[in-house]
Amino acid sequence: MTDSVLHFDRVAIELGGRQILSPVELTVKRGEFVCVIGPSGCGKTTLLRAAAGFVTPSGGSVRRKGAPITGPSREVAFVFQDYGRALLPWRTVQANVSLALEAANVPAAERPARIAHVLRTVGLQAHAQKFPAQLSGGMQQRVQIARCLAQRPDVMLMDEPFGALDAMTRETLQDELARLVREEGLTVMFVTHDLEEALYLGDRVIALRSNPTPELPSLAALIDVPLPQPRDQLSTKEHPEFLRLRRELYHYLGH
Amino acid sequence: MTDSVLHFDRVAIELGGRQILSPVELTVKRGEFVCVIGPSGCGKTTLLRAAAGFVTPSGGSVRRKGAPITGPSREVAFVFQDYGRALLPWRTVQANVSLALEAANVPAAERPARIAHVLRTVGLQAHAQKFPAQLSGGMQQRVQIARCLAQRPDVMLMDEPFGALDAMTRETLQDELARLVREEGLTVMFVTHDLEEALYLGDRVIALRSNPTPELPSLAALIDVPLPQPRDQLSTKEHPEFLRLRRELYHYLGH
Amino acid sequence: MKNTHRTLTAVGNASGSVLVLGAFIALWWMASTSGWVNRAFLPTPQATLQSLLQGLAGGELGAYTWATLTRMFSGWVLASALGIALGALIGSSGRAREWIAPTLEFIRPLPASAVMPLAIALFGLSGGMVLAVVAFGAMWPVLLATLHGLANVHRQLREVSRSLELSHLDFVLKIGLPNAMPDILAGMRLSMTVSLIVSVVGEMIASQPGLGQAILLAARSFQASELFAGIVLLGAMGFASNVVLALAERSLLRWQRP
Amino acid sequence: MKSLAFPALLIGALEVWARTTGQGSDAIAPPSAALRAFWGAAMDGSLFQATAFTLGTAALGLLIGALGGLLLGTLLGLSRRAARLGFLSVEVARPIPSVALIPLAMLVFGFGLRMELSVVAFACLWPMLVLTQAAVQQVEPRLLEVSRALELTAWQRFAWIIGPAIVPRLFVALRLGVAIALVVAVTVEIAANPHGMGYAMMIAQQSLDPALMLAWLVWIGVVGYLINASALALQHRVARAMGEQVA
Amino acid sequence: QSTTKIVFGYTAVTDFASVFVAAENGYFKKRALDVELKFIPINSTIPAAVQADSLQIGGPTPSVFLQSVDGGLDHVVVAGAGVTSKTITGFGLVARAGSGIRKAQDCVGKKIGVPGLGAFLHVTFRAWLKSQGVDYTKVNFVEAAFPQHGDLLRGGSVDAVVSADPFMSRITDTGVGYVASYYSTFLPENQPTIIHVARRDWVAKNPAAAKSFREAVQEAAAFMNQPKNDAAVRAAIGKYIKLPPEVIAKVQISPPGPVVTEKQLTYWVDLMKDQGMLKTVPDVARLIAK
Ligand SMILES: Nc1ncnc2c1ncn2[C@@H]1O[C@H](COP(=O)(O)OP(=O)(O)OP(=O)(O)O)[C@@H](O)[C@H]1O
Ligand SMILES: Nc1ncnc2c1ncn2[C@@H]1O[C@H](COP(=O)(O)OP(=O)(O)OP(=O)(O)O)[C@@H](O)[C@H]1O
Ligand SMILES: [Mg+2]
Ligand SMILES: [Mg+2]
Repeated sequence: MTDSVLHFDRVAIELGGRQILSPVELTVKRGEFVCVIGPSGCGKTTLLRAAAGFVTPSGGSVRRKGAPITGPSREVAFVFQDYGRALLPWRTVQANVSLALEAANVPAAERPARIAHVLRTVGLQAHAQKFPAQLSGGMQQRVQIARCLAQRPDVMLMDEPFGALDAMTRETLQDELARLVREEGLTVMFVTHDLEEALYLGDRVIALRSNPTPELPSLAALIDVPLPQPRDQLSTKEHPEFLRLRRELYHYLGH
Repeated sequence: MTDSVLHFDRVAIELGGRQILSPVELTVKRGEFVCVIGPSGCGKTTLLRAAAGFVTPSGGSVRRKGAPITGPSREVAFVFQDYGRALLPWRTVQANVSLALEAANVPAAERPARIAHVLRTVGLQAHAQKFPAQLSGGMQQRVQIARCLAQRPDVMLMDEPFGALDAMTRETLQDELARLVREEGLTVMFVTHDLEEALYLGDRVIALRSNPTPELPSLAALIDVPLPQPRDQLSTKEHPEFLRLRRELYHYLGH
Repeated sequence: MKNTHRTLTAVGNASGSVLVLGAFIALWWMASTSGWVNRAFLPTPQATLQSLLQGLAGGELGAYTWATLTRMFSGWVLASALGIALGALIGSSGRAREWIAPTLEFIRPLPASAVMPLAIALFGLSGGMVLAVVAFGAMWPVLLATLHGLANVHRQLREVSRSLELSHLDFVLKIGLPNAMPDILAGMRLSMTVSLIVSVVGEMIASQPGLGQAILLAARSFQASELFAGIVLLGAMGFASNVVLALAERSLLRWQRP
Repeated sequence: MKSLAFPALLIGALEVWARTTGQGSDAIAPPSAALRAFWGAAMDGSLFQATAFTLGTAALGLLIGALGGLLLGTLLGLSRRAARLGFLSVEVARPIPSVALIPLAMLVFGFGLRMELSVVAFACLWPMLVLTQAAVQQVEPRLLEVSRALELTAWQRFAWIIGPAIVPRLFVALRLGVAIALVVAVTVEIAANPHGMGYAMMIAQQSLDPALMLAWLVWIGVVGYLINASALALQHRVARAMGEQVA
Repeated sequence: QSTTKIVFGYTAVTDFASVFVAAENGYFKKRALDVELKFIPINSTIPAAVQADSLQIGGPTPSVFLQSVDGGLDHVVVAGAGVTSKTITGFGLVARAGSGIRKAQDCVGKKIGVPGLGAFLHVTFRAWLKSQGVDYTKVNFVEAAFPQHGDLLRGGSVDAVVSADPFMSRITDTGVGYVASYYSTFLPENQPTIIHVARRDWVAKNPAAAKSFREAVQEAAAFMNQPKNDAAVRAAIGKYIKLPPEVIAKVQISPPGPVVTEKQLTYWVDLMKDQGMLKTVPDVARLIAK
């Protein structure tokens, strides 16, 4: 399994004395796009945090490229759900993005061009000089995404990254993300509440369940999405397979 | 116009020297449900903040029940977009909800029942004793909604209140909210990015535009939603009028 | 138009501020002239002003003020540098915390007035010794603020730094200290005052020329108006230096309330 | 153990210095002699009496000063107008060294508790004010909006929102305040008030007993250290009760 | 007859011996005075304490007293403690070994430590310099407490100190310095070194108590003047000034001067005016309680 980028090896997690995730077994391959869905509070964020090395599983282990994860790495970017708190309030938009470049010791001369580029990608070129407190919620979220893109990671762990974005901005960023995965072999784990988004972006979708028991483990379903690549906002979403999968997922989620 | 609850009288707003909202003229009637949509950063939050009295318009005025707004009132509840920051981190879930009751001088004896009731409404009865830091994003958002419900306001100003919720929880809360509006005459202004949500909940939907000019003012569209009440997750969303309006809105948003 | 408006409000604020101070001075005037407090200890504002002008005209008071000012300022710069550096060290390294924090906590409550005789015995009666005591005495607000700011970086920012694999130093420089900045600046404002106070105490005890000695001699010879002239000068000095600091603070903390 | 390395080194150096170069000094004695002197003071009870007086006065003075600072600081932190109006007066009064007020306090109150209290309270007022003001200005603006939306009264806003939010920073202020109160109390006793630890130290100095003087000095440090340690312990307890959101 | 309560403030000098003796021998008690002796570390705080009624009577040096009067305090002299004497070699100018200071002229341009700027030793030392034809403004005076004198000389921070026993003899014993001049022996005799003062309104209200206090001190002075009582006097001193016994046994005791005259005060007024320490000329006659 040389192309396994992330491997969840019977990962179980306890928080505050409660079992949040019962053993999860999952392998994510290079260039794969895995979407995670599930009810509020079921442990999606927790799963991603384990993949990033922020929490240590109480059982099992997470491996990246075969080696057990001991802590966060710069090759793994994390887009936090709570975007407001993930930015440095004392740095402007561009300086916030710059942080990722500084961390990677990118020479100062190269930074402006790279910053400008990612800011254009997320549509914030006009707001480079603003402080986070001067931005709308969706703009803050995009700054965070820009920082993660600037990091040029191998793996992106994205926790509801497009949650605060309007439909149009969201679609633009979805397509941009899909392009990066295709062209640069980026591996993505992507938490979302939007079933259509999960199906549109994912090669696979995993559904988690709240309050797992040995009989009903965390991993409620693991669905392959055999839709053709590259996908397209209009045709893909009208594809019969898309509609079928959407209905299927809808039922998994308790309807 | 005795039943005008909120009246935006040529409201214009400047922030940081930039014109965010060009004159907006709008009347919201008692029991009405108005949804606000628009691209990220167009001023939806700002419009709601003006309605709540957190910002003073640079031009025009907002009137509530005929009187100009001088500041926030307990009769108006505000659900903030950045839920993580709007909770008191040192209070448990139930104590956070209790804040609204304490503010309204509800006798201590009555509080537990009312708290339990709103927590049940948002599905957090099992987490009453947790601190915000121990909750998932969606759960924090629901605590905030619970606090606003406990407040028993006349007007609810909701800024992407269901943004971090999974489809099922979201639908439950949508229906709960619609019921409150119908049964208790609650008036709601509701910002969302989800067109379907806007159409499903709203009596009217207003679409805002970024960077308004005198020729292209902030208020890009004002659409009546003549769908029958009460609405229903299945039938309403398949109603031909629903689908037509959805397409119409989709175009307003730049597609 | 907007500019004139802004200037007008600024003038309004300044005059309001002056009025409040004027009210306090009026209170002082009433207390001293009505004889609630013996004139030998609380002189009238007029007498104070007269002593002040006389002292300044004689040139002596001006020289003292300058001496104290330079002592305070160099002590403050030293104290701030020392406080931030030690605070960053202790706040970010468990080992440093184990080795030196308890010693510092032990030294902290020792009054300069009690330590000074010891310092004089060990290091002699020199300006350098006083400066060291000033720097040492005034660094605590900055040190504690730095510690607090470092310890209270929001969990999520910590995780951002971990996921970017920021080096320890980078974390301190780019996240820890900026996060502590509002606290550090408040600490530095305090530190400036403490530095002035310890300078004055140092001048009193270690017999160095300056306002402290002038005040001490005035107090000892029961020249209340001269004592108060010194105090007024100290107040003016503290005020002037704090205005500068407040301006710096406003531009450094622009992000807080944009 | 490691924490004792530096003090041990210092004490060792002092012992050597006092027994060689510094022999015959009237200001410094070897630490070993100081220990013996300390034992004597502990046995005859003067230690505890003096410590109790100084600590009691420092605590009471701190309480008064802290309450004033808390009140004023909150006011100035919340209202920009109050901050602007008060700025001049606060900044002019703040740098007045408390020692310069000793003669005045002495005249008004004479020897004893009240004069020391007044000077200690004055000295503690300003740091508490500045730090409270800074802390209040850093309260999450969103929470202040919540309090406005709920139309909380000024008192409720303070008790429910601002108070708890500034608790972590107040502990910093408290720890500073404790040291300042102790320092000023001892200074007042050294300079004028014939009570407490500072006075005891002065007596030791004037009766040519540098060992006892050093013992007092170290004892003051120890007392301060213990108080600080208990303030830290309290801080951790409070933090835990508040959901551990403070470090 | 009811007793009058008096809190009396003293400092750690032997000039207060007459008061100690009066207290020990019951001279106060037999005059219906209940005198509580309170040790005050710093002489210059005494007038303020008297003004605040923390002390009813206190013993400042004449210079402190006159400056307090100059500053506006309405105090009067009730009695006197010690006076100067040519036989006293208990204080003097101590120079650092190797400094070469021998006479007044040598002090020019040097750094000299005094226990208090403007205090007794400083004023009298300047008076001596002047009497020797030396311009004292050319001497660099710094303030340093007695116990530090030895260390400062050793460290070279100062060239000489104006010190007093027992510190003086400790310095000479260790060889750090030598006595350059017992300058006090050049000063006029029988000038007060410490005087007992009280608030004028207190004296007006308690004329009998003030008078009794003076009489008690006078009786004690008579007791002290008898050489056979030396041991008892030293015991009384040892009780109130906590000095090592060997120091008490050796220390020189200033002769008592229980009654202060206008002439004596005038000496001080002139001295201080000469050194620019007074703003106004006090009416000496009004300053002494009858
Ligand atoms: N520090 C903690 N202590 C105790 N319990 C915690 C802690 N952090 C999270 N939890 C619990 O773990 C569960 C899963 O949280 P998680 O944040 O992973 O949910 P989620 O699936 O991301 O939900 P959402 O969609 O609402 O963000 C929640 O029930 C939460 O209460
Ligand atoms: N304090 C401020 N100073 C300057 N500009 C501000 C400030 N607050 C908001 N803005 C600007 O106002 C505009 C509107 O912000 P607002 O938060 O109302 O947007 P929004 O429609 O709610 O967007 P989103 O959907 O992303 O939350 C943004 O372009 C933002 O940059
Ligand atoms: Mg989550
Ligand atoms: Mg918004």
